[in-house]
Amino acid sequence: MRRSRVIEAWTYEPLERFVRESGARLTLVMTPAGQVLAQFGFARAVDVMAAAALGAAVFASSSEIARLLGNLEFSTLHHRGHRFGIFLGGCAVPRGRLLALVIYGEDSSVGLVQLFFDELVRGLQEAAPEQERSRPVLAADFERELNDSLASLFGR
Amino acid sequence: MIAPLAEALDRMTRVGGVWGALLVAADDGLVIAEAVMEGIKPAAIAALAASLARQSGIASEAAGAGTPRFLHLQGAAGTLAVMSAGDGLLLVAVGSDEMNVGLARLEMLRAIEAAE
Amino acid sequence: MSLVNFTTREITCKIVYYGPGRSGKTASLQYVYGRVPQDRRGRMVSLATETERTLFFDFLPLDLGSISGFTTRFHLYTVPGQLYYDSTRKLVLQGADGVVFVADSQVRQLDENIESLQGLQANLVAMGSDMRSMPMVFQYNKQDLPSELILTPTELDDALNFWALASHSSDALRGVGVFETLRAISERVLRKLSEEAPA
Amino acid sequence: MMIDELTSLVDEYLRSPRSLAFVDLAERLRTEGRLEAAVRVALTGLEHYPTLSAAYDVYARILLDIGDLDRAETIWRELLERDRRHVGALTGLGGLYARKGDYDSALDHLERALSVDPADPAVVQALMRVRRAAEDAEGDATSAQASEQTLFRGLDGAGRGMLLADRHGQMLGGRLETPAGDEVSEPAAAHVASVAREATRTADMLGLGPWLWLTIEAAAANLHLSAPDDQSLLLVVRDRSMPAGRLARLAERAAETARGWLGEQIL
Repeated sequence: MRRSRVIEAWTYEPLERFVRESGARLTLVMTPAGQVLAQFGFARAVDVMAAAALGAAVFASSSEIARLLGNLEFSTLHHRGHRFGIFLGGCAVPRGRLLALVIYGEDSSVGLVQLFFDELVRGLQEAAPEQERSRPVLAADFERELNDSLASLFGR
Repeated sequence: MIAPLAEALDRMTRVGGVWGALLVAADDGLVIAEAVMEGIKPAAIAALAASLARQSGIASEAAGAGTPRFLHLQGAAGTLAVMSAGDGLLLVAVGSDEMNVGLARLEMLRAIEAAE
Repeated sequence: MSLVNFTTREITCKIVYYGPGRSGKTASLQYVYGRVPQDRRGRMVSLATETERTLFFDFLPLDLGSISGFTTRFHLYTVPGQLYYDSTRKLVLQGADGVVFVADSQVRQLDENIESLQGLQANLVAMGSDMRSMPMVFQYNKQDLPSELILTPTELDDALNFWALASHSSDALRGVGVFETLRAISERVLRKLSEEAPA
Repeated sequence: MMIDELTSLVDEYLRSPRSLAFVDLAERLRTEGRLEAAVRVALTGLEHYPTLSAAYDVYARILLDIGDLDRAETIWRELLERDRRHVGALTGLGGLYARKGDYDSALDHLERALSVDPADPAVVQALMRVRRAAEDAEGDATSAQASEQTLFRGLDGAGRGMLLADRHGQMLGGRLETPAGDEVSEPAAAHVASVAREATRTADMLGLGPWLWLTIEAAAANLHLSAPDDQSLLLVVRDRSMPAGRLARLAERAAETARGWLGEQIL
């Protein structure tokens, strides 16, 4: 079973070291809108896209509460369950803000996750590319492919 | 910090060779209270001491020795002492390789009795 | 903001179904969830109250396959309709690449539609966007009800559609018009991507 | 290596030449001895991923097989400058120095690789090969075979309170019984490897220097864990009647005995 799926290659090394040292079960790196950049660990433990969307939502709503309190922002959020703990942390890179959702079990702790999370943030910041040069994305005649794709989705 | 706890940590830091004393939540590996010298990182001590205590506990049970009460990790240039204070708490002392572990251990026992 | 990766050639876009309470936003996603093959979508996440009212959002990830050589994914979200939830609506709207405004065609709901549309405009402005720059389409839902209870699409266009946006009639429970609306908003989102690169 | 595994890698690579599959493909081609193809795949991949350590690691391994030891050494040295715990680079340099006959440097790098990831079978195999080669080179392949039972003879607690394990949690010698007389050698050996790893990391990160030993005072007994050498772990367990200081002294003598016994074993 592949232990990692990396959409952006520069995240691989800092993420691999973090999971090894912290003993986390799964770590997702994503945009504040919940789009996954990289995942490392036992992905079968959770539906990754749903977890990313929910993690981003938790971080968004707690940041909103922080704003209401006049507090700049919570840097990390932690929720300890019976068997698993969830840890959410922000990380600023040249392209903007990223979030990490860490799921850890009984063989780790929030202390270990926090200890090595600071190192992960440094690693991601060092590895992150500058803002990607803007380039046109799709061919002008993309509509045909879009229609075909949607039609097949809906079995039409 | 409630007085007896602060006092107990302060007394631990007076033991020869001690760089810092902490009260740590064992499950979470988080600092509850600390008295450490400049340059000593309490968060790292708490996380690693708690993890070492957990692993040692598993090994001790596996060896039929039961639940650990006190750990003494000796390094070539430093020492870590960890005592279970009950209720998921750990008392931790970190110091040089010259640390008087016997005395640190006594101060920890005194701190636990004072808290009871 | 669309996540475009030129290295692995993947695009992920966020589309938000917005509108007053009970207008058919969640029903539209549930129809899509029911029609799309399992390997082309993720699990549908619904953060709802006990009475099945959307509390925070519904979330449905769709895999559209390869478009112009880019593996394209859409994340569909709905917002809670009740006025009370404006702060959570704002959060869900963050990072949206396109909006479907699901209006309730019933005559007695016109004020709620207008109020919700004004809320959307305010939230978009607060995000540094607006109705002209955000790809958006209207979905006039519940057109299956008796004609005396509902406004016609033309009447709804007059009351709501000040920007001459595309609008589609729908009956979300039976899925009528849902596919066409999703196709319309997908086209607008991707056209915006093909005209100018990501911000 | 199964042919379909290679074809599926080639398919993935051809379908999207920019995907990370090139690292595995280059390594597979190397192990197949198809070094020219391996070099091409590695260099093309490095154009897309100019900073990916895994790609440089496999490229260096290809250069080693080609015989270009100097360039391989340079690449692995640069990887270690960026990450001194890079297992691939440490293992690669181990093989390289062994090939040059410099067994001390080879063992040093392989042992550092093992300290980073004691669970890596490739590193353990490499260590065994190099150690045997070193012994042959010295020409003293005596094959005294001391039996495990005599390992700690004469020491207090021998036969039930002293255990020798490797860094992977597997038994090397000795025996451990609970106060009630149940043998627990295997489980204890398994867990002390994790404790040793945590002790190493804790000592390293808290600036305590290399860890020397760990004593655990537990409800029913005192335990003393130490490392007779960098490949093995010694656990000495005595009931609470033996004070910690005496336990430490006993463990020191047991460690000496263990070192002698290990030296005689042909691993």
